[in-house]
Amino acid sequence: MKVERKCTIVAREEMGDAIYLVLEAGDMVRTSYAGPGQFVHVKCGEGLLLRRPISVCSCQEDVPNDLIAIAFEVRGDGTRWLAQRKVGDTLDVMGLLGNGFSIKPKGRYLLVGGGIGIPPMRGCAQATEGRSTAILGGRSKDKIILQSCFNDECAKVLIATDDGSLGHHGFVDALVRQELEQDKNYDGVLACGPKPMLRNVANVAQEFGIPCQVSMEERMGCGVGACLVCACDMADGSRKHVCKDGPVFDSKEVDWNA
Amino acid sequence: MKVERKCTIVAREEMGDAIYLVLEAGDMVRTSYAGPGQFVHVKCGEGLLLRRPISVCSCQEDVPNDLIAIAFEVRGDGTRWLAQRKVGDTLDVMGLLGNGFSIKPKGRYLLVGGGIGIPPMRGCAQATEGRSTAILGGRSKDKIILQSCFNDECAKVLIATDDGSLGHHGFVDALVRQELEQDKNYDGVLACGPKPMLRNVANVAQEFGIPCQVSMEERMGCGVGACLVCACDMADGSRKHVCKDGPVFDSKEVDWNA
Amino acid sequence: MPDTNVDLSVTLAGMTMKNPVVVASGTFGFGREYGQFYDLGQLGGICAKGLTLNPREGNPAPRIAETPMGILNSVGLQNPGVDAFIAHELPFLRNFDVKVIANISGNTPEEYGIMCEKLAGAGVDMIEVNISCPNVKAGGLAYGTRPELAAEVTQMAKSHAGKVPVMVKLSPNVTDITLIARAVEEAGADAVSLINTLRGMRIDVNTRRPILKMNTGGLSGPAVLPVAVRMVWEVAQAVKIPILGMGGVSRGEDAAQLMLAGASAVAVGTALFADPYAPIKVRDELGQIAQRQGLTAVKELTGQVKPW
Amino acid sequence: MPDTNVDLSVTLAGMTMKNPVVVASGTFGFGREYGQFYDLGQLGGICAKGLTLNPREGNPAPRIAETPMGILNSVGLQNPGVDAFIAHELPFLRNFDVKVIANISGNTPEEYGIMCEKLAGAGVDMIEVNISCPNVKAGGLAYGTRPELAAEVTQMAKSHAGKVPVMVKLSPNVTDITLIARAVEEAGADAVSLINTLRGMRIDVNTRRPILKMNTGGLSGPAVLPVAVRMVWEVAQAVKIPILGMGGVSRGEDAAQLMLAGASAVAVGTALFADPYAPIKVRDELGQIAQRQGLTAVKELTGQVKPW
Ligand SMILES: Cc1cc2nc3c(=O)[nH]c(=O)nc-3n(C[C@H](O)[C@H](O)[C@H](O)COP(=O)(O)OP(=O)(O)OC[C@H]3O[C@@H](n4cnc5c(N)ncnc54)[C@H](O)[C@@H]3O)c2cc1C
Ligand SMILES: Cc1cc2nc3c(=O)[nH]c(=O)nc-3n(C[C@H](O)[C@H](O)[C@H](O)COP(=O)(O)OP(=O)(O)OC[C@H]3O[C@@H](n4cnc5c(N)ncnc54)[C@H](O)[C@@H]3O)c2cc1C
Ligand SMILES: Cc1cc2nc3c(=O)[nH]c(=O)nc-3n(C[C@H](O)[C@H](O)[C@H](O)COP(=O)(O)O)c2cc1C
Ligand SMILES: Cc1cc2nc3c(=O)[nH]c(=O)nc-3n(C[C@H](O)[C@H](O)[C@H](O)COP(=O)(O)O)c2cc1C
Ligand code: FES
Ligand code: FES
Repeated sequence: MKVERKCTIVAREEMGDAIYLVLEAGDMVRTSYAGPGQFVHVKCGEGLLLRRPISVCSCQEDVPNDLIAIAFEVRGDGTRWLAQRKVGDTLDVMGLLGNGFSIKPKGRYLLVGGGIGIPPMRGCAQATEGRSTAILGGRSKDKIILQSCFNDECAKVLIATDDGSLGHHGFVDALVRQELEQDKNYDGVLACGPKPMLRNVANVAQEFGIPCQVSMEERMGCGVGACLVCACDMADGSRKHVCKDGPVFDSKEVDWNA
Repeated sequence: MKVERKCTIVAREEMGDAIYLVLEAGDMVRTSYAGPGQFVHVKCGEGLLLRRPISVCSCQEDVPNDLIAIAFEVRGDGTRWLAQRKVGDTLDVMGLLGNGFSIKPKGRYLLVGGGIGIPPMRGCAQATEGRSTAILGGRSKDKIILQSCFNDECAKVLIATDDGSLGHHGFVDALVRQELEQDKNYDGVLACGPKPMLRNVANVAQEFGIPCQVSMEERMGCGVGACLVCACDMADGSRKHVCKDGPVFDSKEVDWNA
Repeated sequence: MPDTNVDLSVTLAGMTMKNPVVVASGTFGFGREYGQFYDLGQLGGICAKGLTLNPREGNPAPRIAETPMGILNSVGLQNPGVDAFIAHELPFLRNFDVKVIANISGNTPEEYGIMCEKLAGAGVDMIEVNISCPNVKAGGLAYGTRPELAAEVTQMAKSHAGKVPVMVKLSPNVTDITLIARAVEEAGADAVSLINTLRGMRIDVNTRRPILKMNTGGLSGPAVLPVAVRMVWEVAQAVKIPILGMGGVSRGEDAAQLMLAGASAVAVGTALFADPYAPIKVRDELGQIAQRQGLTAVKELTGQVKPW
Repeated sequence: MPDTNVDLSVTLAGMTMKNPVVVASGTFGFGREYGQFYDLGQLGGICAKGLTLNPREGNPAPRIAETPMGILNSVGLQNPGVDAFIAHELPFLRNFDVKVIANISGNTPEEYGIMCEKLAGAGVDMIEVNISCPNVKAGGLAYGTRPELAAEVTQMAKSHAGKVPVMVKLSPNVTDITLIARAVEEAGADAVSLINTLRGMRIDVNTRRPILKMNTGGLSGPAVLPVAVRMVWEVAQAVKIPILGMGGVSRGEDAAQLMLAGASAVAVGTALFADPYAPIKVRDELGQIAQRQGLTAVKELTGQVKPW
């Protein structure tokens, strides 16, 4: 049986504009982990009806409580409420939900994270045990969070910023192209970030004939596949659902013109 | 200019089923005190639109902050929220609102409080500086709160309980009758409590030809006289408003059959 | 299980449910997802996701927006079609001791007829005829807002549903809901359910775009509860057929209000999104309210409001 | 005063206000009470408490109930009558640099006419014709729900209001609000205001009594905002006359939504009860939103929603 749990915040850190929280999550990881890229559905106070979906940054089974880390930016009422929680407060969390990235045993991937899409890639870095390359992008250098973790957990880390304040001056897809040109041995590209970035990354991967998985966002209701609000248009004209069929999709499945 | 203020809770006590709070209220008493029997209009959290009216139990000018005490019982969502506040929390309070009891200089009154209508009579006891008699009633002895204060601040204190667990076994109006028979020198009866009690007290006062003022309750919106929702039917067929014209009315004005 | 001695069972148009709490159509899919949280047999009934004759992909996203104590949705009847429901979903639902109510929307009265025939044949416990879905331009709105059209659809459904009771779901976006309720009662409806969603809109002030891709959508959740209570009360006075009340129920007290106003059973929808266990909690709290009031059965609440 | 350089002034049917924030009729009395909290000149306009030809005591209490993010009221037009308003209240309001909008309800078209004549003679800035108050059985509801009656009242009002602009206040309790809006536009209305309250009910489950002594009442507050935005948007597309938008506004963003949907100005009502300063805050936040968007004037928001 799936459950919704009260999770205690055991650590909280501010990283630039992002808030990073570590939660004690009972047996949530043990019972529902299905690869990096899943999300949790978090109740943000009594005043807001809808839960907010937040990707898992990293998670681990632990005793007595599994641990999950999330990172988010304040975008509106819900994330504002969440940002005000303190260590020791409890959150009402449903999870782990959805399908994560599929990773081959011993696979080696190009991990692409943009802005607040960076944290979810950390789970991919950990799952691929140092074999992957991370390409992290953001508007400016303060948006590049968790860089030292990626340094530890990846074979290589490349950075791009829109304003050139760190690493490559420009978008991540340029670095993806550069990396795929140099190295033909990736098993795939895994990406999380704003939709225009995902589209560009997917295009580059397709050019190089390399599989690409992307984590999509859509406004959600139930978070479990029952209400059908979180539709994502597929290339074949059908509609899948981000919460249940995703959030991770094969980039070729997605209708990028929707 | 009237204002709404953030008031810090500086003391909190549980008295039977009632919660007693002391608030630091800036210059609220200095600027808007108009006799005992006024009320404050308290915001009970973000989730509830309407403020809750609570009578002032006692208040005093003080430096730097005036102090007001209120006492209430949990009746629903708002008072439940209020009951959970702790010392150091702040409340959003409008006040002091409405018209209190009119008290003649050197007047000597019979103060009648029933249940959670007891606390507001304390302000009357203090204003009449030990000259008054208090008659306090409730369902059972744990409903008779603040008794020691009334002992200190009144010439005499009589108690009635519905179940006979303290004092007279029966209703307060029997004690009012008894007291008015024995002592013809009261300047009036001042009463606060449930409407049936007020009606009975008003009837007894009328029998004895002695002026009676009662504190009425009605569901409120604005609390200041603008929205006209808190109508109280008058004997002459008109409608007055509890928040602005009251909460204290001359008992002869009130239509007791409404 | 509720910790009271109160009899929770209710009967709605001849269909007896073990408790009066149903889940609202479109908020619970076909039960598979929330079935991972609890035994579906704990519910009184399940109104399945709205079906159409042919499969539909529904409207483009975003399909949901949050409003004060409410949500707007514009799903637009995404569903696999009535045949797929009968082949794949109904057998799954039949694993549980729960009443199954199919919810249908058609583009023409004939489509309603065909669907009723199929569903009656497949043995659903009740058919809920949605004449009120405000999201589909073709027909949806019109049937629910005009008495004569509502009656036509009802007749067609009844004449094809055999012994399966037909419940017509009413739209709140009307001047006088009792006119529609009376029309469907006269046309033979066995029950009515209400309210469907109120039409609303939310605009992102920064992008200046409506949040929903369809611009407007249906409002549900606690915000609409007082409208639902009022309409159930009005309809209860206007018709003799039983009522499934819904709209904003998230706690036992809300359900009790709808029952007192005249509902024989209640549905819980939007509240699920905040709390997957909401229907179970509503059921338990309803039992507690009945017990506190000294009732032996929850059904004693129905219609017992004492107007001034 | 707002700390922005944005021009806040707006014009509604020829009446220019220093800012677009008006207080909604019935929630602000005749200004005396909230005038103890701040200078009434900070507001764009004041819709005074609804007036009738003769004084009225309104409905019995309780007249208010709380609902999720909303309230129900059943005040029922308690007021001292139009003559007393002109004699005692209007002179007080004239002390402030604020537009005064009288709000009137009649039992017959003739009564509307008489009131308009008196108010125009007394020199109010605008007359808001309430054809939608759901609380008064005599006439109130019917005018607002039938286009031909709404038009009749509008014509009568216009022909007695002289140069004073007439704004007709629409009820949301209708199947199609654009029909009424078009009817009153054709009948000569200079503006429309919307929405009035949605009809609702709340029941005390313990006493089994409706909380309101009138059983039902009008729903207002944040709960209704999405319905208000939708209706303002629909009406803006249906008519050319300007719109005063209201229903659930409690912050600048809400006001911006109504303006983007098509309102030239907005009214704040129920939000006052939680926060007496709500209209001032709405004004300031609206200015900030306009400034953030790089506008030079708040009025640039009106009607600028970009539907999908
Ligand atoms: C699968 C998934 C994973 C996500 N992971 C992260 C993450 O790791 N870190 C992070 O900062 N953000 C993440 N987001 C985005 C995050 O959900 C939104 O920023 C958040 O919901 C905004 O809520 P709010 O109340 O602050 O904003 P508001 O704008 O006030 O929210 C109003 C409503 O819109 C919804 N909404 C607004 N923006 C989005 C959005 N971009 N996606 C989905 N719903 C939205 C809200 O959930 C809410 O229902 C993720 C979204 C999805 C779908
Ligand atoms: C002038 C005045 C003075 C009061 N003084 C006190 C006091 O000193 N101590 C005390 O315990 N109570 C007092 N009350 C009653 C108190 O206001 C209610 O118990 C309280 O509002 C209940 O709120 P709730 O959210 O807990 O209940 P709910 O039933 O959830 O409240 C729902 C709505 O109804 C209103 N309401 C419910 N009961 C009453 C009531 N009896 N009177 C007015 N509004 C009501 C609430 O304010 C709220 O708007 C006073 C009431 C008035 C009018
Ligand atoms: C996401 C969503 C989808 C819905 N889909 C349907 C549907 O397919 N058929 C239908 O009759 N009602 C549908 N409804 C309306 C609900 O069944 C219900 O009438 C309404 O939401 C009010 O109840 P609530 O406030 O408890 O949600 C839907 C509601 C929501 C929120
Ligand atoms: C207590 C109260 C009294 C009202 N009285 C009137 C009235 O006299 N005339 C009128 O046209 N509208 C009246 N209304 C409706 C409001 O003017 C407004 O249309 C409605 O409340 C929606 O706005 P809000 O959500 O900001 O309150 C009243 C509303 C309330 C809450
Ligand atoms: S959020 Fe309900 S189906 Fe995805
Ligand atoms: S509460 Fe508004 S007039 Fe009394």
